[in-house]
Amino acid sequence: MEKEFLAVRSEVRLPFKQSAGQYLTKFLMELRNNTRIIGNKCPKCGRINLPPNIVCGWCKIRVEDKPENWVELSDKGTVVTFLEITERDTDPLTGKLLGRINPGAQILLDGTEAGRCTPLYHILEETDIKKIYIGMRVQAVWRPREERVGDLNDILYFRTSSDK
Amino acid sequence: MSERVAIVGVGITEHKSKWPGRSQVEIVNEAVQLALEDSQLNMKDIDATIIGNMELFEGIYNVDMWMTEGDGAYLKSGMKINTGGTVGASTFFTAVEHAGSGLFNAVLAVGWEKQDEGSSAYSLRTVHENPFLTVVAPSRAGVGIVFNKWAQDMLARKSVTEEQIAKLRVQASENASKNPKAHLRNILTVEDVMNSPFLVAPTVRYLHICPTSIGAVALIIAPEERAKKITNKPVWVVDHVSSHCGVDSMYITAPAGGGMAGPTFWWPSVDSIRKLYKRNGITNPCKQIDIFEFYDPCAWVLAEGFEIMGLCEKNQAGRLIDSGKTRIDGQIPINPSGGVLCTNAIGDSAMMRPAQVALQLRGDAGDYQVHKKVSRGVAHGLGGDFATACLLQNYL
Amino acid sequence: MTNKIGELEAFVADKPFETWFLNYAGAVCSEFLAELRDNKRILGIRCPQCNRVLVPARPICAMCFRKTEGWKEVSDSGALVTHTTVYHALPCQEIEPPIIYGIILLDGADTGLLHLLGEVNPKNLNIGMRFQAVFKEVRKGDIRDIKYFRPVK
Amino acid sequence: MAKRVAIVAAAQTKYEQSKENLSYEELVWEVVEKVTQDAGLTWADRITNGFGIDSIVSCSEDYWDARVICQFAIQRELGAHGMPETKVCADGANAVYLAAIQILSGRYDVVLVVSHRKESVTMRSIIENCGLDPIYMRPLGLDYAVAAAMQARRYMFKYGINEEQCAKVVVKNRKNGKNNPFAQLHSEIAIEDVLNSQVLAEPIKALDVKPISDGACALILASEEKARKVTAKPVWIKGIGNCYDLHYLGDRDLADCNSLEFAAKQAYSMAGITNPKKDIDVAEIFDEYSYQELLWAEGFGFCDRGKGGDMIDRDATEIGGEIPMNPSGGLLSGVPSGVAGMARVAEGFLQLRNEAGARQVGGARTALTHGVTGSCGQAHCVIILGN
Repeated sequence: MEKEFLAVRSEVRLPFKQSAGQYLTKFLMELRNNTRIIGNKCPKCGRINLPPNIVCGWCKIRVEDKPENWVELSDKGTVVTFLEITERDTDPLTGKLLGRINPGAQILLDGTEAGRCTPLYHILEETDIKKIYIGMRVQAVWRPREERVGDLNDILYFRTSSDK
Repeated sequence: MSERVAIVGVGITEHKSKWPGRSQVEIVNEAVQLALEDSQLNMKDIDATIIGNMELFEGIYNVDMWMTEGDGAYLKSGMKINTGGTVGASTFFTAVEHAGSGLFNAVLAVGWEKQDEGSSAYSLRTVHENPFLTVVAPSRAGVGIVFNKWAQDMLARKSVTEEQIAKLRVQASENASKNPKAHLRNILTVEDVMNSPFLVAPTVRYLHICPTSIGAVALIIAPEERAKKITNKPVWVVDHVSSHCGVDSMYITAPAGGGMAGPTFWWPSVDSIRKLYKRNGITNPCKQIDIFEFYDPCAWVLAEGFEIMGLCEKNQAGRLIDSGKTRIDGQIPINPSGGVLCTNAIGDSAMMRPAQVALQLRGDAGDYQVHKKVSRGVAHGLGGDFATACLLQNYL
Repeated sequence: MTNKIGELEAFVADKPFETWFLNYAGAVCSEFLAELRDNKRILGIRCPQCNRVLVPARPICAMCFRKTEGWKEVSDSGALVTHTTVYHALPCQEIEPPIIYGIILLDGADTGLLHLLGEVNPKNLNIGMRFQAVFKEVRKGDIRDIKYFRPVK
Repeated sequence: MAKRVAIVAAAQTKYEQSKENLSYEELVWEVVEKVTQDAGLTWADRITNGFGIDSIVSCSEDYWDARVICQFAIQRELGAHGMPETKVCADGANAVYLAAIQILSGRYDVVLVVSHRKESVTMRSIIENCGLDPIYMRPLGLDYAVAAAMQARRYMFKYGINEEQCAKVVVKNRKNGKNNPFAQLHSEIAIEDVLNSQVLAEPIKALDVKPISDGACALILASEEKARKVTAKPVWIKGIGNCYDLHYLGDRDLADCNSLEFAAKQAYSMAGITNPKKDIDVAEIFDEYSYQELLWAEGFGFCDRGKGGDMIDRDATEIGGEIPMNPSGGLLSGVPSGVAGMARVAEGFLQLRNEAGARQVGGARTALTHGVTGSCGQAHCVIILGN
């Protein structure tokens, strides 16, 4: 007789409250209230944290809450990397498909330099991956004020733009 | 190290994708028994047990507690380590440090994963997820997204072609077919690889990516005097280095792999390999190192690894692949075990690298023993923005 | 940008971690659980070194680091080693409070079995009291195939 | 020990019921910034001459942060760029243990140790349920508190300890906690308050359990040579020991604590301690539940088996008593689990530097600190400090 192997199935539903903390909350409030993307700049090396963070990972020092350390970044930029995930994940408990399917891209916002500012990761309006290329110019499309809740989805997506 | 230490026992279980007949305790126990047999030690001779595992994959909080039912830790010292993809290496290093502290005679390190026990894809995506910043479709593709960035970069600077990557994957499959403990052991063709569907377009295909495996690795590590008594084939752990990138927000940049440090995900590998070479006077790795085990979750990463480890000039990875030098019978054999590409039980993957180097340096690798004479090897580990490297020798 | 760091009321997201796990019992534990289901029998297994009978059965004697071998049926009743009564709901337990847990040393076993206690007033619980297993009607090969232990009448 | 290892600085946040306004990053940076400034040290890659932190040991649990490899979220705050970092998934005392091992091994000279936890963000019972074996114990729905209650019951039965004695532990520790600016709870309570508090799992009542708490703790350890360069008051790690017991709750007699005795024996023998009653001046021990301070005291050899209750009855563990225990107020005054063992070491450090303020034990020269991982004290870690 074939030996029978048993298993115990369990479902874990762990409630979890994640705090955005001070620096990220400020970033999210700017998104929601003013459609502005802000970062903070290390007073020592000048690199920009996006989203803003309490520490500069390079210099290992605190980036203080001083007006000169806050920078407003453009909502236009250039595609650095792009991708299309061909298989979406499902919710492990319900089996429902998750997430949006648009191609994603890492976008270096205007006025920042590669290696000096974290690129922003977002999805693109363009769904045909063959039309996307590195160096492509894009611009944020914001949700209307009443739909903005203070998360990165307050930007609907980045639209291909013709300006250089 | 104030005290020199050596690997004196290696235990590797079979690896497969489903293993309903075994509990985690039994799989861990098997690896430990194999390592004890290999070193001809008894559990009584072991005085500390270091455990490595990604607990959210199987869902056991403080899993070292339950594992005492199979790892022999009862009334012994020990702790549990988790550093992500590198957990096996970090666990091994922790055991090495224990053995080198002068407080222990023999230390056991165990790493395992049983990925049929949970949704590791769901768990894994929490690494990058911040509820305020998540816009990308959460996906089983997981870190495949990272490799896309890696691949696009290599293609842009003409280091490799997709065909060369496929050749590399075929080479890994040929190596794994000779390794009885490997998970994927079927030999692939270049067409198989090039025709497999995309996981992440436009570069990463299913056959570029490592499998999700079940299995365990155990190593026994002992300080010098003890090691010499235990075995006549000790493998000395000469040095170990690890490094984080640690400059970017994981949330936003990680999905695409690469932020302020430029290529976030290979910077730590570059940094740790560079430091390892520098600390040990290695200026010409092709000549000074005989064998490499590189942590290759994706074929593109392995190709990049050739450059990172200094085995070829920048942008020459493709030519090195074509030359055949990295094959089992080549001059600079890399991943003769088949690598992570063919066997990936995450908690043991980074411990498998030094384990495989140790087997090669002892001459005990059987069918996949490299043809050249080997006495010095490098084992690498990778996970998230962290990487590890260690130098092993079969002489002092 | 007048919002001052340190004085903001931070945004907080309620985002549960929700997933499933399927933990395999392995060869020895599967046999123990199947025996509960099929024959309402509680099996122990012996350690060849210390000769203890482990209940519930486990593949390895953790004390001796020896593979266990040799099944031995133990009694479905035994003496209470310790107990507790929980007066609030437990998130991982469906039954309503009070929920009573106990460890019972079954006759013939050398280790205690952890389980729920039932049909007993918590006020009357005493260490050493005799308890007997009550099996569920529908059994699935799970430690919960024993509904609870009740006082031996 | 061939080499000597010292603690050169310690930092704790104030422990609070909820730190909802801070992210993990901000919570961790608070202690990392403070401990590096206190030690006058920075990371080894930030300086051109001299030395700095060359290894990081973090201590957290993926379950509590609901994130796989949760320490990846705090790499910048740990100063991990270009650095080795190892996460210990256990009580914080084990992270201190590993840091000491790393220095003893000669591989590293200066190690930063950091632990954080927010207990307020999730549900403790579910996580602890997941810490029990998934085949035989977890399906029964219990958590560590239920297991602890069974241990308390067994301990009381076997050695005649009573609930009043346990309550006295709470009263003493809450009184001590009043003098600890880091402690969460600053109010004194009476024995009746404890005895009349809501019964959670008999015999454990609401006030017998440590409160839900958020916070972080950090230490810097250094080799003797480096320690002497940064501080005139190093606190030496004299002995370390840790040990596992059996997992399944029915396998061991819960009234005993074999693994603690073993861990203590290791630490004592390293530290050259032959008579702990006499040689230890102050003990900071893991009192997640009130009965544990009594039971662990026995395991440490502070009194004979079953005599933990006598110690509290004759006020031996008060500040000024034979062996003052938890002058900081202990876990019962509010410290998150996981951070707790590291916080015990930090408190021991302050005692031996004579910097413990109103909770100072006069003339303390040797301190015992302690952490527990798992249910019913399955794994213990003991660290002996000396000045």
